Amino acid sequence: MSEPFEPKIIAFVCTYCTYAGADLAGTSRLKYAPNVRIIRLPCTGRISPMFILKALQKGADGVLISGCHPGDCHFTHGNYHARRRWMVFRALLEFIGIPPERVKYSWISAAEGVKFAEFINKVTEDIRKLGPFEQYTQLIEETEAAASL
Amino acid sequence: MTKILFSDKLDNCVERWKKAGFSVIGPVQRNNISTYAAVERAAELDLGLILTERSIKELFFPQSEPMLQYTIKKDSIETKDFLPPSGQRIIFGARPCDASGMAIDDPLFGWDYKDEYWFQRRNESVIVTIACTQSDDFCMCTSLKLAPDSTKGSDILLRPLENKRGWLVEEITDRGRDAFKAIADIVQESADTAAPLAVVEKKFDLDRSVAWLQNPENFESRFWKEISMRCIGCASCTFLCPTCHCFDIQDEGDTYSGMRRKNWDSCSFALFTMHTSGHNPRSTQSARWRQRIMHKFNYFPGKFSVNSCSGCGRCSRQCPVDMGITETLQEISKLSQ
Amino acid sequence: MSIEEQYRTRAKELLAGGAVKMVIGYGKGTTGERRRPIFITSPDEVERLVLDEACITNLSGYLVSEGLLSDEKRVAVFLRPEGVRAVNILAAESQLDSDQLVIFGFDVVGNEIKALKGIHVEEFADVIESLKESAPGVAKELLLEKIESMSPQERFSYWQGEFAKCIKCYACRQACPMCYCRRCIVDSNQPQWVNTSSHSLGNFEWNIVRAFHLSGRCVECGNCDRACPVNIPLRLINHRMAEEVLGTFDHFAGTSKTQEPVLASFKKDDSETFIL
Amino acid sequence: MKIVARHDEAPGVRTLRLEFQNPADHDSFMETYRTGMFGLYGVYGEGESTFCVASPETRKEYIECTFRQSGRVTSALANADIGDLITFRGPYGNRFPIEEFHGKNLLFISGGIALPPTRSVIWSCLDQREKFGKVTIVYGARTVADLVYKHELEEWLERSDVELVLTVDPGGESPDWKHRIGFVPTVLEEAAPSPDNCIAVICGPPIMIKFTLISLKKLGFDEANVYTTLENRMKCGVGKCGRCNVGSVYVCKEGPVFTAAEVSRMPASDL
Repeated sequence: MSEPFEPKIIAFVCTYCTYAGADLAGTSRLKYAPNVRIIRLPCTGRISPMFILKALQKGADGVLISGCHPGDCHFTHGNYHARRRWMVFRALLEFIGIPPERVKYSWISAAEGVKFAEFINKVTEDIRKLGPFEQYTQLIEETEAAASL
Repeated sequence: MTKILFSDKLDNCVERWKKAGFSVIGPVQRNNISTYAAVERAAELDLGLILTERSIKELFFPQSEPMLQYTIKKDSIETKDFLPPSGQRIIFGARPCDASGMAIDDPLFGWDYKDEYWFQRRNESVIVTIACTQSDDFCMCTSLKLAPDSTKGSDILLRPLENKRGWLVEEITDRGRDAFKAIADIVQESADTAAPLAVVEKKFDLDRSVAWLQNPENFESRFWKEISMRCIGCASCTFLCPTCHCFDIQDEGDTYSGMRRKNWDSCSFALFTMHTSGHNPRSTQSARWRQRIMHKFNYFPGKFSVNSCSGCGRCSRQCPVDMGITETLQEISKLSQ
Repeated sequence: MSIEEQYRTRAKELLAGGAVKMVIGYGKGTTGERRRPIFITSPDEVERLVLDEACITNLSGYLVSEGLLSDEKRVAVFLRPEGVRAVNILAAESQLDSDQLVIFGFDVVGNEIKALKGIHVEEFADVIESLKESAPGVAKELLLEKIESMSPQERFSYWQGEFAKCIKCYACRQACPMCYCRRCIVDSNQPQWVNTSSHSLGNFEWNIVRAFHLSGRCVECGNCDRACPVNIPLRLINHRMAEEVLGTFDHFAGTSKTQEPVLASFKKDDSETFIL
Repeated sequence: MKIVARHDEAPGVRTLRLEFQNPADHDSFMETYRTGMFGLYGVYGEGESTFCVASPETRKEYIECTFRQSGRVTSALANADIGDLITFRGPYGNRFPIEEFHGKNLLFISGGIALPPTRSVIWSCLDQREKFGKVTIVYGARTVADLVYKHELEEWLERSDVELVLTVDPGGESPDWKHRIGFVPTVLEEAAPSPDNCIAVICGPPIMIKFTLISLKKLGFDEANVYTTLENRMKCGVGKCGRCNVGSVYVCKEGPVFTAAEVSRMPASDL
């Protein structure tokens, strides 16, 4: 019997809103899926698409990105820049064949502990349904394989 | 009467070789590129190509070779060495330029430290070469004192028949002879004659060019700047070249586990020679192109008595800006007149 | 007088009068169909210039060669509309001063060579504007349509197969006028974001990264696609991304030398339908 | 290899003392190692870097390397702690022909982070001091802080059988700096050591080597009596990876130690 699939999800969040939101979820004793590893960054503007690629490279089944609502950025417009970048990067990933369900974006403020918990639960459930990201895992495994010829 | 291998029997040969424990590799068209790859049936082979776009080199020296895997434990480091997969293989349908390219690199991988990756693959491969009956504007084997039917590096040389029904078999090495024992009853005696070889025009005077390169004064010639002005500094010439052998050693992984790999590298990259201090001995593209030409026709023959070029012409054929060894040596031939 | 003749005469005048120090144009190549970039510095050499429908390489990348424009002298260059767009982007990204350029504009329509009027980038604004307007209507390549109709898994497999051929020669990067970084992201190793090895994963990552860095900047000159020695259809990715920025942000790369780079600017009401 | 000790020499410059884990490796290394040879030091996951072995052939208990933290590998090496394991390949390359120096005066000239290779020769000679004539060391760095092996410099200053000339580049001196101020070639010319029966060993950045060679020529040194080591970027160390060559000379196999006469036969623009 194989163990049930538990997705490994990496979340890149901004420290001012979503991380505080996660804190609120915690202090409000809301339960949410333990599959997510949170990486805190100063701002969503700091979240380079490289991070998403790195997460996938290291075997993540899904990636979450979250920050302040538009207009609420601590640095006034970091999230506006991020939004454009995600828009483009998302289209690229989709065109390359990375299912959009695997990389999710959201706005979660410091007051939205409930939304945070729900978001995590939903995404975890979605990815659990999708199963492991086998196509990418194959690529990763190949890097540790012996030469074929 | 001579030994003939008829092409309609090729499938039997492939089957026989596979039964004898060989894997069969040959030129194929896959995914919109012509390359050498393992095949199951003769029909997969594309023997009508003048030359595959990718060279035979990657069968002996892959673009990324795993060397070792490490796992870092609390008090120790475990490593696992990688070697190429073992097993005899027949490379059927190589071109003479590709086959000689492999022979050219043997002394390099063999001097001082003997490169296991290279020699294991070399020792387990039988190269069955087919002489060329067609060529294109970029072929230049004759300029390198080789020919469309050179046997250098080949274990068997096949000459296409005039009637196109097969090939005349010339056994070159014992290894080739052994491999052909498995198909001894398929090879027939016949009076068919070989088709005329491709006519490859001589494009430059090699001796004169080499003499020019050997003259230390010409190292600083303005020629290098002029000829390489349009070079964009990519590595497509070096990576497709059957004899270019430069590599990099890279670690990939983290503080727990990972791989150490040997990857192709190229003298056309600025970072190739860059010191940590920022000083770069070959800081301009012209210095890098000079290094490539000098290495192939001056330094390499100085050490191993053979030019590091087999005249396949891939460098010129695919160059995005229409440069290449042919043009450079042609110009040098002119300069030294 | 043919356009080729006109341009040779103009090049001769410019060089003889010292108005430009160099003309970057096309010359004969190894074979009849090939043209190669040439660099003319003396008025006696202008006869080597060739201009015909085989002149397709975008030469604007040479303008950012180290030291070329640093002496503030002027350089003349043969450019198709894509080349002019590339120069606009380079100017917008402060890589060159477009006032130092004298443009020999031309376009290839079918098998015909057409001269484009103008010397400075600004004078080509109308040509570029009309390109932008016609862009959404341009018929899609069959292969692109095929890819778009695939499922994500199929698309992944398709691109994985294509990228598996990559040998990391970086011809795409080197041939691209937009890839001017002194140190490319793959050459930066602290941290090493993208694997330098040319295994499937490394190839996959490299091609994604390059496509992303060209999003909203690519002018679709086709240099990378032609340069690729292993025939990866890079044009498709770049076209898809150009389509995306045009559709989403109404951004057509390289319309003027003051155009804001699409990923370095924003509007408060940018679309965000995908954000939960 | 295991790091048994480490020492900070200057800002960003660190010395590691290394011991082989396997005694057989130790023995075979010591058997082949001669002053001047180099090795490839590495950290798994980061890669390998080439530098000289900074300890002399006369000391057989351990090896030392000194490096400036500047890239990926050197940063990882700098972060490694005592007891950590690092990888090592070597020794590779050729050596300083120290027996040929017997009975001669020695002049060592070095700049900045290039003292480690010189130091290996210096100790090889000082450990058998009686075999050599006068020993002069000219060493300079950009600033006082950048001088490496400060404790050894002090030892050499105190020794009566060694003449040490220290200098820092103009502007790099500290208020209490008692030694010279000026670039190495200039200071060398002022010190004017006699070329008679003298071997010179120089090591430094390419630009320093270039001007020091000119100064030595002025002082009357014969190129055949001047030794230097070329430290090019290397990956394999065994003559295959194709990057370290200067002209037709493969530095990893035919070097890294060359006489100035050999260097002058190499194409200058490839150095």
